[in-house]
Amino acid sequence: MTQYLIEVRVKPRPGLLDPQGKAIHHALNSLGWTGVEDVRVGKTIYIDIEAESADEARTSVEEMCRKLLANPVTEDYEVLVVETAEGAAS
Amino acid sequence: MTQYLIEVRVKPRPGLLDPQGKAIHHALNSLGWTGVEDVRVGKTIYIDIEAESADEARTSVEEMCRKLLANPVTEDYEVLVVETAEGAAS
Amino acid sequence: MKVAVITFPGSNCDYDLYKAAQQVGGEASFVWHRERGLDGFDAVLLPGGFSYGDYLRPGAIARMSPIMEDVVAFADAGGPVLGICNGFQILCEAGLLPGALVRNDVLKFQSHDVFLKVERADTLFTSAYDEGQVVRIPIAHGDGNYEAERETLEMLEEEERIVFRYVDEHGHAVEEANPNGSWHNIAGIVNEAGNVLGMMPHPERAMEEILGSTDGEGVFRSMARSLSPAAT
Amino acid sequence: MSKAEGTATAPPVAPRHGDPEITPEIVADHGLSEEEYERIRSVMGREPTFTELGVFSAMWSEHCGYKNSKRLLRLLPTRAPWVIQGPGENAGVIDVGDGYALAFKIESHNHPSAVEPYQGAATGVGGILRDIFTMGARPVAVLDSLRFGDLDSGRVRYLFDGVVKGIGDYGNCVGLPNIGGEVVFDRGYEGNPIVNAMCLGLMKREELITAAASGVGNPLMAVGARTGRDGIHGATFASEELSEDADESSRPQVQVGDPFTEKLLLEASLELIASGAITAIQDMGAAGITSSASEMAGRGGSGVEMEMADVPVREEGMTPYEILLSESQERMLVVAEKGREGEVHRILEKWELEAAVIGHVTDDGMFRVKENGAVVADIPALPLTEGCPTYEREGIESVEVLELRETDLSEHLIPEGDLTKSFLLLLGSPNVASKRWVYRQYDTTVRTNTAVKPGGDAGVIRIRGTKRAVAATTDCNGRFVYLEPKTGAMAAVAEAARNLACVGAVPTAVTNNLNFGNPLKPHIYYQLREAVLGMRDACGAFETPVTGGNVSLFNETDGKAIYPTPVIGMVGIIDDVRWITPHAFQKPGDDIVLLGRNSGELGGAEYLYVTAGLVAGRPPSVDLAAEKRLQQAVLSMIHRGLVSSAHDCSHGGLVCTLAECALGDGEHPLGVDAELDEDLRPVVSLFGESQGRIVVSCDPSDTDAVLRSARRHDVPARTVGVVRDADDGFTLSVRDGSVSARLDEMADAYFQAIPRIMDATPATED
Ligand SMILES: Nc1ncnc2c1ncn2[C@@H]1O[C@H](COP(=O)(O)OP(=O)(O)O)[C@@H](O)[C@H]1O
Ligand SMILES: [Mg+2]
Repeated sequence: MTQYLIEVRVKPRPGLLDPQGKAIHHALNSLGWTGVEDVRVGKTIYIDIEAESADEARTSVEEMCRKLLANPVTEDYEVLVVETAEGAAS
Repeated sequence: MTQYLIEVRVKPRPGLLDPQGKAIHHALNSLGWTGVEDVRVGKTIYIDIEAESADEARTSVEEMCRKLLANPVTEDYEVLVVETAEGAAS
Repeated sequence: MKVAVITFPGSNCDYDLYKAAQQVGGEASFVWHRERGLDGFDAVLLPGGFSYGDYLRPGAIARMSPIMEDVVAFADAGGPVLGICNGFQILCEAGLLPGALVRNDVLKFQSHDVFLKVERADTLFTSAYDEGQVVRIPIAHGDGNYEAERETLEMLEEEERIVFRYVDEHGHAVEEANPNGSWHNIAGIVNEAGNVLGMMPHPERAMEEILGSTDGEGVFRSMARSLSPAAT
Repeated sequence: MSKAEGTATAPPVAPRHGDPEITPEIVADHGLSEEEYERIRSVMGREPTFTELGVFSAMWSEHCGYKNSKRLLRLLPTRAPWVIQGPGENAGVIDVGDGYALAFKIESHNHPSAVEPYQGAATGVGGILRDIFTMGARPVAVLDSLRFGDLDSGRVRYLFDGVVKGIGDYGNCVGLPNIGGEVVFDRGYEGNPIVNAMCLGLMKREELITAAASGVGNPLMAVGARTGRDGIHGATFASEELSEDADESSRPQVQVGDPFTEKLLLEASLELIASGAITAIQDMGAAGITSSASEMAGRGGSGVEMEMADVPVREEGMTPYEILLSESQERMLVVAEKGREGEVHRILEKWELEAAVIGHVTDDGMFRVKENGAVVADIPALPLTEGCPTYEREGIESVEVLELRETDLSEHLIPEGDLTKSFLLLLGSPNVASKRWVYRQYDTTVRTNTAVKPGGDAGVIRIRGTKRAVAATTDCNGRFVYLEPKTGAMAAVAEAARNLACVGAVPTAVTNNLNFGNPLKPHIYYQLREAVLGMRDACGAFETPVTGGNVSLFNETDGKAIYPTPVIGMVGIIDDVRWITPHAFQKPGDDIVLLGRNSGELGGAEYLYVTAGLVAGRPPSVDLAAEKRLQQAVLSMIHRGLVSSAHDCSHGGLVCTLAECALGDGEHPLGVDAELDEDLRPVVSLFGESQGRIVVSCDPSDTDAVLRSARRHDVPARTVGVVRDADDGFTLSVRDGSVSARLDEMADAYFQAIPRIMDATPATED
């Protein structure tokens, strides 16, 4: 068993209103950062998981996404295997 | 002026509690993913910004972080220049 | 007592505070967050609600409002500032109070009455209470979990700056009485000088029998008493 | 009016480049029948353009056009001296005295919530709030009426969890107290949840404003959020041509709510109305700009002309079709007074809201849409809003239901195991158990007017500066309606009125939400018709006219319809806040008096569902006259200060009602020692759900007065026991049986049932 750090990046789906991004964008503009064209907010979930292989780790996290971590209707997600206990990986 | 896509990754500071991460960890375990050792939840803010250079873009976003985007008491942050209108960058 | 109730976009307890101040004989006026200047006011109230929708972090965007410069100046000059719920969050974001309020540990909005112990009856916000008095006041928040670095937390205890604590009926600060996971059951704290109070519970919602409790009135009567002896 | 009808046909409009040919397929894809399409052609006097077809399909949809329900709705009583605004506006309005008027309305978001529970429910709340403040009223409270499948399914828990969070987050952020509602769990709603939200708003009578476009030349302004590609209907294959970029993902199936923007809209709208700078304002709800603009034109008997290029959009390259049909949230359409646009802009700018002039009011009765100057739609407004064909369908009761109703329940009369077990089982059934897990996620005290919070028989909001208060409740037992639609609907109205009477309010008016299956099926249309007839009779008997509501049809999954669920939202008036009465027992030593009679009915009872998974039998009968007498009796007792508590008897039968009176909100439980000598089987006595019963408690010195008052109102009444200390426990004995339990085990069953399920097992999406 090796330990993997997996990153799940969850983003609001394109076309959907992102009220939080909108509010931050508005705030940045009124604070004088006029160069800001758009702001979107997503969440990133960092998971330490024990698995036989990077693939196994990825597969189970992908299932977690479908079941729990991401909302298929409003969010897109991406699963990245960032590093193993031994160091950086795919 | 070029357009840059900047990614701000905001994470709960180590040591401070992360109720969301804790809850997800608990949920995953009780759904049978016993291999999960730890879960932390952060947010990622995607900013499209007009700037003269990648460095300029980075600098102003770093200022946004200090002023608004992250709370130094509870959060750490990291600023990544992901891509320019022309394509991937540092 | 002339009090300013600051209204931010998304504030929704501003009117309740306005009424509370009036009930104790105060003279209240709303100050829109884009206005400037707080001259002539004896106290400043930051209301509860969801300024800017609590987007990004509760209070994070509101604290950038123009009026906040004046609030900070007002506080630095020793003027009394009371922040309730979102107001407390704004005060922390603005650095007028230490620490931060993060998501309730239960991850659910908590709306119900709680018991609070008045740990300090010698502040200008609590003089109408007895030290150790247990009061019943509603809470309604999703981010009331008080957080700070260890040193800060210990300093707060050391300097006795914890004014309200969540307790059970009998005044014990037990875990079951803690609705949000706040460190040491913190419900409200003051700044070092004692002129800035932030609290999550809503005393302005406990001012009349018909609303279920009058225990919150003490906060406003205390202020009225110390700011305009004539008023009460 | 006459002018509008005068323009029988529409001037020619050149087809817009890129729009698809109109083929029978496209027409069908727009949910229009051949007859309806013919009707459109005769209205237009020509073939409609693609854009025009989209507009018709939206306005003549079930949601906006009430094709299958309008004729039935006409049967409902809608008038009374205190009704200021009946059906036809954004919300109904009644007079509540002291110069105040109450606007109230219920609306459904069933389908969106089934797709995405959190956003679906949240945007449902947003929509109903806008219906209230566009009348000029300040929203003061919300209620939510919810139904889901059984909680043993992970998907159901996911829906339940998300819907509650969505309703909470939205209402909490806007700053409205939730004062009540219902939550029902039954396999009949599996996969097809019901999410109905009700809102109450207060205003000074003179502040009432209605949504009729008037004043030729007055500018039409789009206010609030930008228009995106949210919830656009229309044929999917046609959608390819809809937008320059054919990226499907940019056409989301759900709308995302922004309660923060809603709060700004609310404040800005009330300020606009007060300023007098506007003549009309309406929510861009279902069918967006299309319905708001055409309804305004229709109501005003005038016309409108709009330029799509001037509509603030969220995305590039949106076509007129998309802009007209978008259902993006938190948008309003405002008719400003010509020359006062500046004022309007100033107010909106203060609230940091966007606004754009997108057109103006005309006098030619046409609904005209331009794109960069070129006309793309030109439709007679009145036929568009009023001309939707309406249908009377065939209705036949299903044999299946008929058989269920005739089921012989005698075998269930013999309790398997002991009665106390069944009692605790019932107390812990999510349908009977405390809904605290739900309403503790809702702000109930903001605005400092909440006199009775969720948990009682009805929520109560006091009217500051007066002695008065308004009470509100939502009710419906879908099982009863399923088993016998007319009786069930009457029961829903009766229970609502009873709940109001119990808190000390005089039942005054009704809004309703008809949640049904597919009305094209005879047995569903039968349910719909019978339910409306039941509502008509009951609302007539209680003098509670229907001032509005909403219809949600086609609530089916895999051809299986939900229970017919006509949710009744009823409001009542309390002239003196001192009359407000709690449902829980107040002090040991008080006598417990039962008003009304158990008619020995077990049909449709929760007991059958919990012990045998059965929904069968004849639902409890409803004697409207007796109900009315009962409500008047309890009201006069309350007004005379005779009773310490009053609680309506419903889910779980008398024993559960007594348990609720004993437990209260859990803080100061009290004991009960009661005996019921009815000539009925124990199960029926304890768990039967006969209508028309109220449990009151009173100081022994008042008991005689209470009994006499009941007699004077010709209401059966008898003392059934006394309130005791919690330590004395809870006992109710009936003929050949008894139930007795400790308060702590009861409290555990009652308060922990839902938390135990929801907090233990994570709610997953599949
Ligand atoms: N079940 C009903 N009973 C009485 N009136 C109804 C019912 N359903 C809808 N109405 C009325 O029809 C009008 C249009 O309904 P609806 O389209 O739901 O309003 P909105 O456009 O605000 O959603 C409203 O005035 C509403 O009150
Ligand atoms: Mg509407």
